[in-house]
Amino acid sequence: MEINTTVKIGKLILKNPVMPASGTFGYGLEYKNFFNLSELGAIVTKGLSIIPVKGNKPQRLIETSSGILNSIGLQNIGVENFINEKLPELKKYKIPIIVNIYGKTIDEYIRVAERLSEVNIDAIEINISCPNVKKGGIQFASDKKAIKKLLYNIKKIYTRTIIVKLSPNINPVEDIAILCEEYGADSVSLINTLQGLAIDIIKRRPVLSNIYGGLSGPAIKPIALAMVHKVYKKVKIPVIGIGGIMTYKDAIEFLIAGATAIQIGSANFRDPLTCIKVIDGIKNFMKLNKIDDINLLIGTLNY
Amino acid sequence: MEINTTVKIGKLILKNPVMPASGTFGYGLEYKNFFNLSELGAIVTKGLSIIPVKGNKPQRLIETSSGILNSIGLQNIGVENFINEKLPELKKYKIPIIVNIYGKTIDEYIRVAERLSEVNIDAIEINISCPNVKKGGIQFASDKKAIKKLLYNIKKIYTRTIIVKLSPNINPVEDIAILCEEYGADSVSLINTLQGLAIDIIKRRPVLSNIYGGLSGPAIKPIALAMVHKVYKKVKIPVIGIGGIMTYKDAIEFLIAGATAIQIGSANFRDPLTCIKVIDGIKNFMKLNKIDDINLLIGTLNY
Amino acid sequence: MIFDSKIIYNKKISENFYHLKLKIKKNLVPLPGQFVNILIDDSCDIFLRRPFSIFNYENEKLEIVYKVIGKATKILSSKKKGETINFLGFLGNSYLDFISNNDNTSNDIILLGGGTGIASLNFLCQWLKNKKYKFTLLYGAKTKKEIFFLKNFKKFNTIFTTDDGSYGNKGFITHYLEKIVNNNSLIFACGPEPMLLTIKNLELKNKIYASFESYMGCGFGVCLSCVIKVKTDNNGFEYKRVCKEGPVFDLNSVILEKD
Amino acid sequence: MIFDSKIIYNKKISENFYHLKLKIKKNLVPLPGQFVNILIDDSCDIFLRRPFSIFNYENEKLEIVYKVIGKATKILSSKKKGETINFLGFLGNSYLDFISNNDNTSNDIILLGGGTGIASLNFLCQWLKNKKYKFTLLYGAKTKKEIFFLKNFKKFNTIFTTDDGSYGNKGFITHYLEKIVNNNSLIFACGPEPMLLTIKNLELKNKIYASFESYMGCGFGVCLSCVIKVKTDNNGFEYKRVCKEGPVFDLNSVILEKD
Ligand SMILES: Cc1cc2nc3c(=O)[nH]c(=O)nc-3n(C[C@H](O)[C@H](O)[C@H](O)COP(=O)(O)OP(=O)(O)OC[C@H]3O[C@@H](n4cnc5c(N)ncnc54)[C@H](O)[C@@H]3O)c2cc1C
Ligand SMILES: Cc1cc2nc3c(=O)[nH]c(=O)nc-3n(C[C@H](O)[C@H](O)[C@H](O)COP(=O)(O)OP(=O)(O)OC[C@H]3O[C@@H](n4cnc5c(N)ncnc54)[C@H](O)[C@@H]3O)c2cc1C
Ligand SMILES: Cc1cc2nc3c(=O)[nH]c(=O)nc-3n(C[C@H](O)[C@H](O)[C@H](O)COP(=O)(O)O)c2cc1C
Ligand SMILES: Cc1cc2nc3c(=O)[nH]c(=O)nc-3n(C[C@H](O)[C@H](O)[C@H](O)COP(=O)(O)O)c2cc1C
Ligand code: FES
Ligand code: FES
Repeated sequence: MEINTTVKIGKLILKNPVMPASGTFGYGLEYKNFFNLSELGAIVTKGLSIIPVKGNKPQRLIETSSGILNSIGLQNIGVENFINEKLPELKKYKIPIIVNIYGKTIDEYIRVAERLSEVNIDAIEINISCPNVKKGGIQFASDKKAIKKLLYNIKKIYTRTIIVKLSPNINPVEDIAILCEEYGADSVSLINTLQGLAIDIIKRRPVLSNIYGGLSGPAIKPIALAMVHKVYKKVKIPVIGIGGIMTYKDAIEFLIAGATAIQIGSANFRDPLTCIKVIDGIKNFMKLNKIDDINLLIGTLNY
Repeated sequence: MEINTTVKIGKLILKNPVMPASGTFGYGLEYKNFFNLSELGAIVTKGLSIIPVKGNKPQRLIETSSGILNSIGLQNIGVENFINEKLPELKKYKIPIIVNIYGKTIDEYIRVAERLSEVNIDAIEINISCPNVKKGGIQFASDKKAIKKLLYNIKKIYTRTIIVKLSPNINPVEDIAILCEEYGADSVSLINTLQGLAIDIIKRRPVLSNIYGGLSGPAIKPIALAMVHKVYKKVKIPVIGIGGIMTYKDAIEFLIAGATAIQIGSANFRDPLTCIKVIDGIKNFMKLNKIDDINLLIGTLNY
Repeated sequence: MIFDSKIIYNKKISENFYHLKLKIKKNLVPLPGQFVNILIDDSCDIFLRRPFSIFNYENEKLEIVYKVIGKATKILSSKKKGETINFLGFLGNSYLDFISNNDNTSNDIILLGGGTGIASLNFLCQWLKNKKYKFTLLYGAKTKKEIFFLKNFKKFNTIFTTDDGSYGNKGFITHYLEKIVNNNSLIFACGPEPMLLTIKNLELKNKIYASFESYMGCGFGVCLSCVIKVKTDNNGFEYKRVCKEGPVFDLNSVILEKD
Repeated sequence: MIFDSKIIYNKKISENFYHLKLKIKKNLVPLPGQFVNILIDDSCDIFLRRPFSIFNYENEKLEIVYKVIGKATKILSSKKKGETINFLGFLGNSYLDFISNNDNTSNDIILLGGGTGIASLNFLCQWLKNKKYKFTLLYGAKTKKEIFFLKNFKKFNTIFTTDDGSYGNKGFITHYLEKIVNNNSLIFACGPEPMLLTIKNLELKNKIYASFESYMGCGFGVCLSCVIKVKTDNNGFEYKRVCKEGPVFDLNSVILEKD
């Protein structure tokens, strides 16, 4: 049986709906020892900022029940180094490159997007789960005015595909998704990590030096799936589903819930082949169940 | 070493800070075959409404990674049957009885509280994670006006301890906690379950007949702990910590984060002796670490 | 009650079916129809216990028979002799709640079982045999392969049927039920819901008691996840707990999904 | 690279210490100082892999030595001969990156190890011995009980010290380091951070390379959880990955927690 796994996100065409989630795939190249990167639907980079960022003091990560809590602090090499040192090699894989971006101020976001508009990448994913320094550290994710301004300005300078990555810590997440659609985002991706805490009971200190961290992994899958489905019902732009995906079954749950594509995060740490196994698993599932086009799965939840 | 594990929640005195979470302990009596109920800090009943409620169609529960998703639909025998059939036997155990209550309208909440004010129970825990029928199904938890009205009226008729149980689906949860404090709640307990979804990929239907369910269990512990700590920093009334507690270590994390007492939910299903084991574990921990008063642990997180 | 019991053996008895035997130290005796709720693993990955009917109990030895269908049963099948199994028991009501003393003279008792449902009926057969009741067992399976403990069941008055005729009669057991039932027959059934629905649709006048399965959160009555619809007098229904008021219910009082 | 390797044995060698030997089929050879990242369990309860230094590699057989300290190492210790272990390897840099060809003529090499840190140094000892380098191993432990593979380490030029004097010299190895070090000594260390700090505080002029441990999310450079502070030219610092740029760093370039 011929099966079609191609999906569209804005102007992007993905040959399959599976990509890594930002921050769990480095700048892509670290995985080339494990598999052929051109098999992926797309590559999503670690979050990039206008200048390099050192990140938080360790301890930055801790295992929790069926998940991990992290506060890496968005350490990255900066957009300029990415363009010079990583992009040329990444381009060789001939698959869409999505660059995750963030800033501490609206202006910083705009500057990263501007710089990226000058090079050959396919999409930007705007991470709005970041503290807005100018607003005293309130997350952009909860600041509707800031999001509007962000999108309005980025649209003017960046004309390829724009994805906004939503925070699950803001409720209701649908409202922010609707806002993004209204202000011209081509897609929304969700969820980023959920705020969490772990405590060392002997030292009576947070395990992570940054106190709070972000929870990810299979533990959060049901929460992510609910949010994806709720957003899917409210917007017309494609939704990218993220959160706790470990197997092709998880991925298909997200597709049925309404995700046009999915991202795999923490699972890559456990098994660096996860993305590839999920792609194969989806194809097998489609064959077994005689579904010849993946678009016939997307958003088909009956209730 | 003599150790003191007594804590105070409003007018309630608990000989230890451990109690079961509502909805996971029935009306208390189902556990008497497993252990002596008088060992508990208190008993918390299944959520009671003014008239008996049938609950949702099955399937009502599904296991997830390190957790469970449920949509029981608040099935209960109603406050009158509870008073007649369960309360007399429960009273024999000579420990505080906390009755969890809910309603579909503000008036229903008030009527349950009023009826309970006439009998000998020690506290009510008001579950505000319920759809407000009059407001078209919006949760009370997100409706500040409704919460004010609820508390204002209940305070007038119910003069013993009032605990408000907060929903983690509303953000920021601190705002609601502050509101409850301001309107006279003696304590807040958190968290209730997080909204989640699970999908049967063959039938393409939600696994739970109610579509969405509430996620609980160890999976949510880091999220619950973060919320408890954030609320603790903002209010003066005692906080009751709930979410994913399985062992005494988990319980102590919550105490250090700022909880004066804790509730154990889903873990009771896995091991009906969990509450007792946690009580013993806390005492041993205190002895080993030479902490002679549990109040010296509460809210001692350094950072 | 919570048990920590040593495994005497845990044997594969046919494709995907296992037979687990445990040593019981506590002074507590189960009744036919009751079940146990097993803690599968220390890891929280399998958060809930898993319920299994009692296949037999004799001389402080408890037996269950289970089919490997998912991750919990797979892990269970890897447990070895000498390891300890933690379970809650003995849970639920019993078939015996519906058998009166004069049933062994006035009635023919008919038992119908399919799939893993046969497990709880075996224990009932043993009991009926010991008490010298007259009974017939109708044992249905898809193929001969899926019939386990053939020899054991041959000891009783058993009619075998397989969907494909590879052993015993060909066809469905409900068909043979119609053939042998009489006005006095007292009927017990345990099997998949479609089988129970077919029995119900025969609209027999007899008393029929069936054992139900449902998704269980606790197994001892506190979570209210395992409920099924049971008719009430006023033409309405209420939700009853399979783990507490059940698993054995009067079949005609239960409102099945596809009713 | 991802390996699926059969266990040749997994033996208890002293209180809480185990020795695991695996059959390697792939055509890939590890270097002293490198490590593997082991998938402990199918269950997601232990979500992350766990890193372990390579204790030895010979004839397609890989060895690690580990201490049981928590849930992952406990499960690892229960694995039996014939079972398969999935791991990523061979990860990180190597001590050899800091040894030049003329070190075997011009220098005395000193190795210091404590606790499980001795594991990676053993592999280095084997290599140095094969290549006929001159070296001394300082092996420190709390008590005689915590010294493992005593016989093995006796083969090398080893000075043993125990905190309580129950074997070898009494005291800390850093004390003996001061005694034997000379201007040309090239030093390699692996052990708990307090030991490394003490060495650093001796303010020796020698080149000292130490292997670090840190909490690892991935082990292959993508999560940025395992970083430590490394000095930069401009008097500042940058975070470097223990799993990728490390685990072996120039000790004096690393800013330790309590520095
Ligand atoms: C009262 C009762 C008695 C039973 N007796 C037997 C028996 O004697 N022999 C036998 O082989 N099986 C019996 N079962 C079924 C058995 O419990 C399931 O096969 C087992 O739980 C499957 O677990 P799993 O992880 O391998 O499968 P999973 O992959 O987790 O699930 C597969 C299916 O198993 C069932 N299941 C899973 N978890 C539960 C749960 N917590 N409660 C109830 N059902 C669940 C569901 O139908 C689910 O769709 C009985 C069930 C009940 C309710
Ligand atoms: C490069 C490297 C090499 C190592 N080599 C050895 C060795 O040869 N022999 C040996 O016995 N041990 C070695 N360790 C330590 C070993 O990884 C831990 O003992 C093990 O992870 C403990 O797991 P646990 O679940 O049993 O303990 P847990 O109860 O989970 O944790 C106890 C402690 O183990 C450490 N730990 C837990 N998870 C991780 C993780 N993902 N990454 C790093 N550390 C963790 C932490 O310090 C933690 O506080 C090495 C660690 C690193 C980073
Ligand atoms: C270690 C780590 C680093 C992350 N870094 C980023 C980041 O830089 N930008 C971003 O948008 N999301 C980041 N995330 C969030 C993930 O992309 C993803 O949204 C989240 O982990 C949920 O997916 P998962 O459950 O599959 O891991 C990070 C997650 C982890 C675990
Ligand atoms: C099956 C089930 C039923 C519940 N019913 C109620 C309820 O009636 N009222 C209520 O306030 N909370 C109810 N809860 C929420 C729990 O009291 C608790 O807040 C939540 O499960 C988180 O704690 P845990 O992770 O320890 O389970 C229920 C939870 C479960 C799992
Ligand atoms: S399984 Fe919990 S009430 Fe029946
Ligand atoms: S452990 Fe992930 S980068 Fe080092």
